[in-house]
Order: sequence, then C-alpha cells, then structure tokens
Amino acid sequence: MAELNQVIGALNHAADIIENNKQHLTELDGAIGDGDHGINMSRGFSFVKKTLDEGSFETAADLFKKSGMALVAHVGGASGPLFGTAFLRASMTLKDKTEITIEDYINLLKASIEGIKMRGKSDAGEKTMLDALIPAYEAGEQAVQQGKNTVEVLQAVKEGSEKGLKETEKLVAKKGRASYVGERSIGHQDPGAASVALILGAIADYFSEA
Amino acid sequence: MAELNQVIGALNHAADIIENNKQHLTELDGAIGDGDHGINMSRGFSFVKKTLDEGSFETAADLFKKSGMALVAHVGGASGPLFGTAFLRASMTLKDKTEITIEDYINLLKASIEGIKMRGKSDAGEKTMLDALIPAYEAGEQAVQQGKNTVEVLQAVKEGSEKGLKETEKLVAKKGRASYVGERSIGHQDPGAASVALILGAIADYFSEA
Amino acid sequence: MKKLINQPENSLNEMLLGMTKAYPEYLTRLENTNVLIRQNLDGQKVAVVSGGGSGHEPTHAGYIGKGMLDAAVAGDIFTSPTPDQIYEAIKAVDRGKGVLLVVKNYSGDVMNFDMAKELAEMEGIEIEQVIVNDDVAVEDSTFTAGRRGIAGTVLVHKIAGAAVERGWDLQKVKAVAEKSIKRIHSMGMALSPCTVPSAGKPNFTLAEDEVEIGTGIHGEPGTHREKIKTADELTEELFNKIQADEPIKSGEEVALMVNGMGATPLMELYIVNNKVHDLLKSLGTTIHRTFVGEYMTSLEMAGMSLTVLKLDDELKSLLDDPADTPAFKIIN
Amino acid sequence: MKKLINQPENSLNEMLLGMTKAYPEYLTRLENTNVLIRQNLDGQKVAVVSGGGSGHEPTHAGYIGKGMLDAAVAGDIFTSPTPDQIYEAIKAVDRGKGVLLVVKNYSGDVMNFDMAKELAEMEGIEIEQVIVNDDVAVEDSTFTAGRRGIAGTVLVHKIAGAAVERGWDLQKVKAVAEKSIKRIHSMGMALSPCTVPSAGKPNFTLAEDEVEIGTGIHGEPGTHREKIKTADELTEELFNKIQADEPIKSGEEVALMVNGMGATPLMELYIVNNKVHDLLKSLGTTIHRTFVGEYMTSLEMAGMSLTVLKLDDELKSLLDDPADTPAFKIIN
Ligand SMILES: Nc1ncnc2c1ncn2[C@@H]1O[C@H](COP(=O)(O)OP(=O)(O)O)[C@@H](O)[C@H]1O
Ligand SMILES: Nc1ncnc2c1ncn2[C@@H]1O[C@H](COP(=O)(O)OP(=O)(O)O)[C@@H](O)[C@H]1O
Ligand SMILES: [Mg+2]
Ligand SMILES: [Mg+2]
Ligand SMILES: [Mg+2]
Ligand SMILES: [Mg+2]
Repeated sequence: MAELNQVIGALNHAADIIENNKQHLTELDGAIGDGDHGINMSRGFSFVKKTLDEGSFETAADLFKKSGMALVAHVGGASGPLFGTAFLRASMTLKDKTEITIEDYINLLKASIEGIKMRGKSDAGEKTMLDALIPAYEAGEQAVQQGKNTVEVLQAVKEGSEKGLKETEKLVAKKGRASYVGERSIGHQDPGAASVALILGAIADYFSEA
Repeated sequence: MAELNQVIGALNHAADIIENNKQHLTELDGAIGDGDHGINMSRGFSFVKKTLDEGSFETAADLFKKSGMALVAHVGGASGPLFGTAFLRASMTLKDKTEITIEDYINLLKASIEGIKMRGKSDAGEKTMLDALIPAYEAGEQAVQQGKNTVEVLQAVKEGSEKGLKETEKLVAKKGRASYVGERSIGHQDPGAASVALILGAIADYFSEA
Repeated sequence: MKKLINQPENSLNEMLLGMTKAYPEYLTRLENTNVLIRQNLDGQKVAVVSGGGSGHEPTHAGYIGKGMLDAAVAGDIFTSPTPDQIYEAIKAVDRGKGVLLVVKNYSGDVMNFDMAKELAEMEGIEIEQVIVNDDVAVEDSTFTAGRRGIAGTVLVHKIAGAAVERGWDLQKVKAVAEKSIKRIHSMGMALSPCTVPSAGKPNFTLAEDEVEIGTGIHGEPGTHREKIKTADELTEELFNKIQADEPIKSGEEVALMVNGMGATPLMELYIVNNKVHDLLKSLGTTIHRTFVGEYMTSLEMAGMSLTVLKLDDELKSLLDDPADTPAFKIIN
Repeated sequence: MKKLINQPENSLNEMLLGMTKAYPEYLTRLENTNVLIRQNLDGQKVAVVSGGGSGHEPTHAGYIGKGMLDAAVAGDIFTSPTPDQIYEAIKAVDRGKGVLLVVKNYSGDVMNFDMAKELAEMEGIEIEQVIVNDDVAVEDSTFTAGRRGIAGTVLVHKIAGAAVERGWDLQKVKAVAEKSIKRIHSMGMALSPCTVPSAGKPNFTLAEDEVEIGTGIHGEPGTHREKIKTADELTEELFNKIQADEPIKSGEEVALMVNGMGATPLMELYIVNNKVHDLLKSLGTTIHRTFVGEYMTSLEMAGMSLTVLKLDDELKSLLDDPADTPAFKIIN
C-alpha cells in the first residue's frame, strides 16, 4: 500500500485537513465540551508536521512513534493522550517495517482502538472518538475479508468513520467533558469522533488521488 | 409669606419633586459624574419628609436645622454635606422666627450660598449647584428691590435658577466629580444645579398655587 | 472579545513570566517548560504537584509556597498540560521522599497525569495520585467520567501541603488528602459565559434574565438553565444540592468557600456568604473558617461556587496550619 | 443588569453582614452603623480610619487588621459615607492617642470627612487627615478638585498602619503617610463599564473595539476613549503617563501594584505585570515588591490600574512590616 514517504504524505495531508477544520472542530466542542478541540488538534498536528519535516525515519514504527510523541506533548486535553496513545500503539504493531500494507493499516486501527480504550477507560457507545474509530475499523476489516482493493478498503474505512460520526449525534456522552451536559449532548456530533473521521478520510483521499 | 406649616408644605412638595425627578437627576450625573445624584437626593429628601412628618418644630430655625441634619446624614456623596450645610446656614439666619418673610427667604439663599462656598471651596462658574443658586438669589434680590410681591419674587428665584441651570451646559466643570471629565462636561447640565432648580421651582409653585 | 492580551498564543507564556516577576520570593520557572516550582525547596519532604489548564488563576501557581504546592504545571487555557511537562515538574521537586499529584477529575487531566506518573515510575520516583471530584452538579456514576474537580481542590492543596510541612510520609499525605476529598462538596453557577482568547467567542450564551446552574470551571454549559432569581434563592438552590448529596448535620463543623468565577464583584460574594452562613447556622453547624474570594476562576465568567468541607479534628488542625503562598496565606 | 443580589437597597447591609460572618477574627460591626472595626483593638496606639463609597471591595473593610486599618466606614455604592457614620467610627477606635483619617480626594469624601473631623474635634479627639490623590489621569491644578485617590490608597493604608504598629505618634504617622502620598502615582483604564444596582444600567458604553483611558473607580468615564490595542501597548501608555508626571530614574527602587477593576481575569493582570516589569527594568529601576490582584475595584468593571510607589529606606521597611488583614497579608 505505502512506502514511508507516502505515509508521511498521508499524515501531512491529514494534518492539513485538521488545520482546515480547526474552527469546525472547535464549534462542535463548544456545543457539548469546552470549545478547544480544534485548537488542540491543530496545535498537535502542526507538531506532527514539524516532526515529519525535520525527522528522518528508519521504520514505520519509528515514524508513528515520533508522531505519537508529538501528539502526546502538544495536543493536551483529553484528546492528546488518546490520539497519542493510538499512534504509539499503532507504532508497536509496525515493528521494523518500512512499508505498510492494507492489512497492516487495519491492524493498526485495531491496536489504536485498544490503546484508546485502555487510556480512556472507555468503550463503544459512549459518544467518543471510539464511535468513529470502531465502525471505521469494522468496515475496513469487512472490506478486506471481501477481498476489496486498497483504495476500496480505505474508502470503506472512511465511510465507516463518517457513518459512526453521524451516529454519535444520537448518543448521550458518557466519557469526557461532554458527559457533564448529559442528555443535552444529544443532537450534537462528538468532536473527537469528527477528528477521527477527518483523519481517516484524509488518508483515504490521499491514496485514492495518488 | 409663610407660617411653619406652609414651610413644611413647601419642603414636602420639594421632596416630592426631587423624588419624581430621581431618574432624570441620575441620568444627568451619569453623563458627567458617577450617576448617583438622583438616588442620593431622593434618599436624603425622603428622610427630610420623615423628619417633617415626625418632628414638632418650635421655630423655623429648628425646622431647617433638623432638615439639614437629615440631609447631612442621608444624602451622602458631595451633595449631602453641601445641601446639608446650605440648610444649616439657612437655619442660622432664621433664629427663633416662627414665620418667614420673602426677605428672610432671600437672606436664607444668600447664607446658603456662603455655606456651600465654604464647604465646597467653590465659587460661581465652576459648573456646580452654585451656578443655579447664585443667579436664583440675584434674581430674587432684584425682584425684592423692584418691590415685586411674594409670588413674583418666588417666580423670579425659580426662573433665575432655571436660567442658571441652562447656562451650566456651557461651563467646564471645575469642582466635584464632573471636573475629572474636563472639557467633556460641556454640553451637559450640572446635576446639583438641576436639583437646586427643582427645589426652588417647587417652592415657588407651592406658594403660587396656594 | 475584549481582553488585555497580546497574541492569544503568547498569553500562557506571558502570564507565567508575569507571575515569576511578581513573586520571585515564592516561585521560579523551570526552564523551557510551563512549570513553576517553589523557590528554596526545603528539607527532605514529600512534594505536592498540581496543575491543569490555565485560565483558573490564581489556581494553580498562586498556591505555590509554604504549606501548599511545590510545583504547578500550566496547560494552555482550559486544556490539560501534557505528560512531558508534568514529568519535568515531578523530577524537579522530588527530594527522594516521593511526590503526590493532586489532579482534578477531568478525562484530560487524569490521562495526562497518568502518563506522566508512568514516566516517573519508570525513573524510580515514588509517586501517588489523588483525584479531586467535589462537584455535586454532576452525577457520580460508573457510567460517566464521574464528578468534576472544582474549587474545593484548593482546600485539598492546603490539607496535603500542611501534612507535608509536618513531615508526614507520602502514604500518610495521600491518605489525608483522600479523606479531605471525600468530605469536600461544591456546586457552581454562572451569570455569564467566558471567552477563550484563541476561540474568540463565548462557549454558550445566556439571555439577560437567565442563569446557568451546575457549571464547571471551563466555560462549559452547566446542568440546566433557569430564570434569574435573587442571590438568596440562588445560594439556597446550590446549597440544597450540596446538602442533598451529603447532608450536613447539627453539631458538625465545616470550612466554607464562596468562590468567584472571575467577574463577580466581591460585594456579591459577601452577599452570598451572608446567606450561606445563615443556612449553615440554621442546621446547627459551626463554620470554622470562611474563604470568600476568587480561588478558582474561569477567565471572566460571572458567577460563583460554594464549597463545604466537613472537618474533623485532624483536618481542622491541618487547615489551620500556616500557609504562605501568593494567593493563600494563613497566619497563626 | 445581572447580579447576585437581593433588593439593591439591601446590598450594602448584606455585604457588611457577609463580611463580619466571613472574618469574625478580624472585624466586627459597630451596632446600627455601616462601620466595621478591628477585633481586639490593642494597645494605646494611634488609630487609622478610612472609608468611602462601597463597590470597591476589598477596599476598605478588607484592610482592617494588624498593620493596616482600625475602622472602615462604608457608604452606599460609589457614594461617600456621611459625617455621622465617620464620627461613630472615630469615637469607636480612638484610644486617646488620636486618629488618622485616610481620605481619597473626592469632593464628597473630603467634605463628609471634614464634617466628621469637626464633630470629633468638638469632642476633644485629636484628629488628623491625609488626602490621597495618586491618579495622574486628572490634571492637578488649583482650578480643579485636584487629583483623585485610587488604588494607591491601599499602600497608604499599609504605610500608615505599619507606622502605628511601631508605636509612632499621630504627627509622625501623618507625616509618613503624607510622604508616601507624594510618592504614589497611579493610572487606570477600562475595557467595560459597570452598573450600580440601584441605577440598573451602566454609566457609559463602549464599542466592542474601544477602551476608556484615565478612568477612576466609580464607573465614571475617563479622560478619553481610543481603539483597543494590545496589552503591552495599553500598559506602556498608562506607564508613560505616570512616568511623564513623575519620572522614575535609574537606581530608584519602587513598589508596584497592578490592580484589577473587578472583572479582569488575573491572567490578564499577570500579562500586564510582565510588561510593566520590563518597562521598569529598562529604566534601571529595582522593583522591591509587586502586588497583582484586585485591591480596589469598581464593581464588575473590566480594566486595570497601575500604581508606582517610589520607595526610600523608611517606606521600604514600613511596607515590609507584617500585615494581617482579610485582603492583604505580609508575612515575614
Ligand atoms: N475517556 C475517553 N475515551 C475516549 N475518548 C475520549 C475520552 N474522553 C474524551 N474523549 C474524546 O476527546 C474529545 C475531546 O477532546 P478535547 O476537546 O481536545 O479535550 P478536552 O475534553 O480535554 O477539552 C471528545 O470529543 C472525545 O471524543
Ligand atoms: N465643591 C463643590 N462645590 C459645590 N458643589 C459641588 C461641589 N462638588 C460637587 N458639587 C455638586 O454636587 C453634585 C454631585 O452630587 P452627587 O452626585 O450627589 O455626589 P457625588 O459627586 O459624590 O457622586 C454636582 O453636580 C455639583 O453640583
Ligand atoms: Mg475540549
Ligand atoms: Mg454623583
Ligand atoms: Mg479542554
Ligand atoms: Mg457618588
């Protein structure tokens, strides 16, 4: 699926998309949280870009680890340790690979989910980033099973995340700040889930345009 | 001109007029001061009413003294000691009189002016209550010289105060809080002068309607 | 948005510079971090470290000093600081006797402090953590993130810091901090929202006759909204919520905090204090100490929170111990 | 107008009740008055009495205690207290060694304190008065009421109170208070107005991009209005006005106060403090002590004032003397 420079390209593209959606993410967080999610993600991903720009990476694991550390150190808030942990867990699945296959990608999503669950003490259905990530993973996994090609699988992941994101509107938040507004969180999308959908969407778009 | 019960009636009427103009006085003070003049005067004159209601007075001096003490103790701000001193000085001119003539009234205005100048270290032309009180006194004094009758003199006093008040618009405040806004005080009437005009007007009206 | 700031992205740094310049006798900045640490760390004592998002000043760095905190880690406005920063703070103040982390119960704070704790433990630093969750506005349930930590946290700093000054060991300091947490209950409300500079506009809006009840300290909406009432009625409403959660009984002794959220005139806080005292007195409660002022704010939000700490002899005497920090002093 | 109050006409009384309930160890209320006096007046010392309109909290009663005030007389909001009240305060705290009145230069305050002074003198009480006029925004000229007294007054309380604790006599206390007044210069600005409860609406309005420069502490408009600038620029503008009035020279030592007007987040005050320190340092000045916080407020006005006190050895050591009041503590 991708060599290291393509992975870098895809992550850079994801960072740009996050930057372009900073305002939107912040507004989502404003409705049910404290209105900083876009700011946090944009700050964090600008450091990912910096890391990708300035670093040289031996392996995909190295690349994900350093990106994850940038997220941990610069996003802050709840999403920092969660996205950071997701990247670090992803890194652990990649070992000394210098190329990523579509199966690697699906595996890495699974590991990310486990990392987030552990760090966040959270699970599906609590109106968090997991509610975009889990359906994304499941859709991707299914597409692989069905023998779809890379671009199709990436597309399935993207659509899974977007569907999941849409579904978060119906959920009552049970984790994170949004849980404090209780029932009032219904009718709003979860900002962390929106970030997941943007990132996975950007990755899919990057490879389908390539 | 007036027996004690008429003096009481006139002061009560003045207190009512102040009460009715509370908002207006406060707005004048808001423009160039701290926006409490109407509140101060209404509070103070409500205690004058209480004093007039509950007290029994041997002499006009006693009546003015107790009213003045009520003003000193309840108006507060700059206008409290000034109107209070005015009443106390007025009281001193009346000694053991039980009736007030129009000449007494003019004398009492003069003594009030001196009291305010002493207490406020102020003079004509500084955009204060003096700028209504001095022309009022001068107009009354002139009317007496011209042999006008009581109602005419009271009317002259009233008109003098109103003319003086109008003229304060052109002045730069040099005393009181309004002096802090300097040139910006031009174009606004002085609230203390407005109170003077209301009080002297109420007294004139009381006796011309009687 | 009208604020006394320069570039929003420089506010945190400039604030920290402003604090170090104001209080050189109390605190100093750890180079290349957003960590302020106590000047002249004395003795072989346990260290107390707290921190969280900024915008709550004087929380946290205002409580650095004798009898309270040894270090405060500042995140961006309303954003938890990151593990690397917390880890630097821990390393800087550990004197071999271990470190107590006082964390407010927000997912972000808890996770970032957790990660820092893991880093410190890998370095062999003895470390414990207490999570403050005094806000009774939020349901406490295993199905939620649990209750938030709000203004009562300042009293936890005080208790833990006093225990440290007495030379207690880490486990004992942790135990008494946890005991105090169980006995602290708070509830807040807002008359107006606040604006995070980088967001540029408030997070929620209220009509001229509305108040928000059950707000936290990050400008987030509360549990519900209602028509404005008198100070006495609002105070009683917040107080009843605390009282329903953890009944205050006759004969008990408490410490009381009436905390302003940032824009509320002190005059109004005293009016509120007048009412809470009457309510507590009518329950037969003794008020041992009262704190009225801005202890944990939300930028320029108008509103207040009430905090009640049920005392026992130990907590009472720890609360009364001397403290000397920029924003909290107890003189004996 | 959204406020935590009950009936506007009860606010003053309820605030005073709230203060006495919060600080029973510091102060008590003189029956049937709006006067708070120090608990346990000790020794045969000179007494220091201050007061003025309310709405400036913690000024004045927050400074009652060891090393500052013996009594504070509270007028209605932004309205000078009346002579009878001031007279009661004087009588209550005079211990035969005389009383110093610290008065801010407002026509109302000056005249009401004058009348009270006359009443007290008639009773044979030895009494002196100092008039604080630190506000450089206002022209000082014999053709005006002169300069206003603003936040710098708190430092006069501190100096006079310390002199009293040292056992100085009335004339010496007065002399050092007057020396400090000559050396204190302040300048303020507002980002938003405030609303006196009984008036119900603000005294002036500002556009979203305007600030008011040279404001006093009663919600009155300032000397002029301008477009909002950065915190650094506004700070420099205020500082330059002070500096133009009374140049601060290299080698001089000063105390600095960055005072919040009521609604300004402490974060912003620290950002301002950062800049003032840089400006003072660039002049070669040493900053001996810095006070950042809400010392003299205007209800919920947003904005700040800067105060610079030029020290000499005597003032420095008086400033450093211990103080223990609800709102101002110096621990040695
Ligand atoms: N315990 C958790 N598990 C998973 N995701 C969480 C958890 N807590 C918060 N989140 C995610 O984090 C997002 C909020 O992130 P952000 O606004 O950056 O941090 P904060 O809430 O600290 O301000 C939420 O929308 C949610 O998706
Ligand atoms: N020194 C003075 N001499 C004469 N009148 C004065 C003086 N100072 C103030 N005044 C009057 O007092 C009025 C303001 O009174 P008020 O608003 O009640 O008090 P304050 O200014 O203390 O708020 C002014 O409009 C002016 O007429
Ligand atoms: Mg958020
Ligand atoms: Mg006025
Ligand atoms: Mg946040
Ligand atoms: Mg006034």
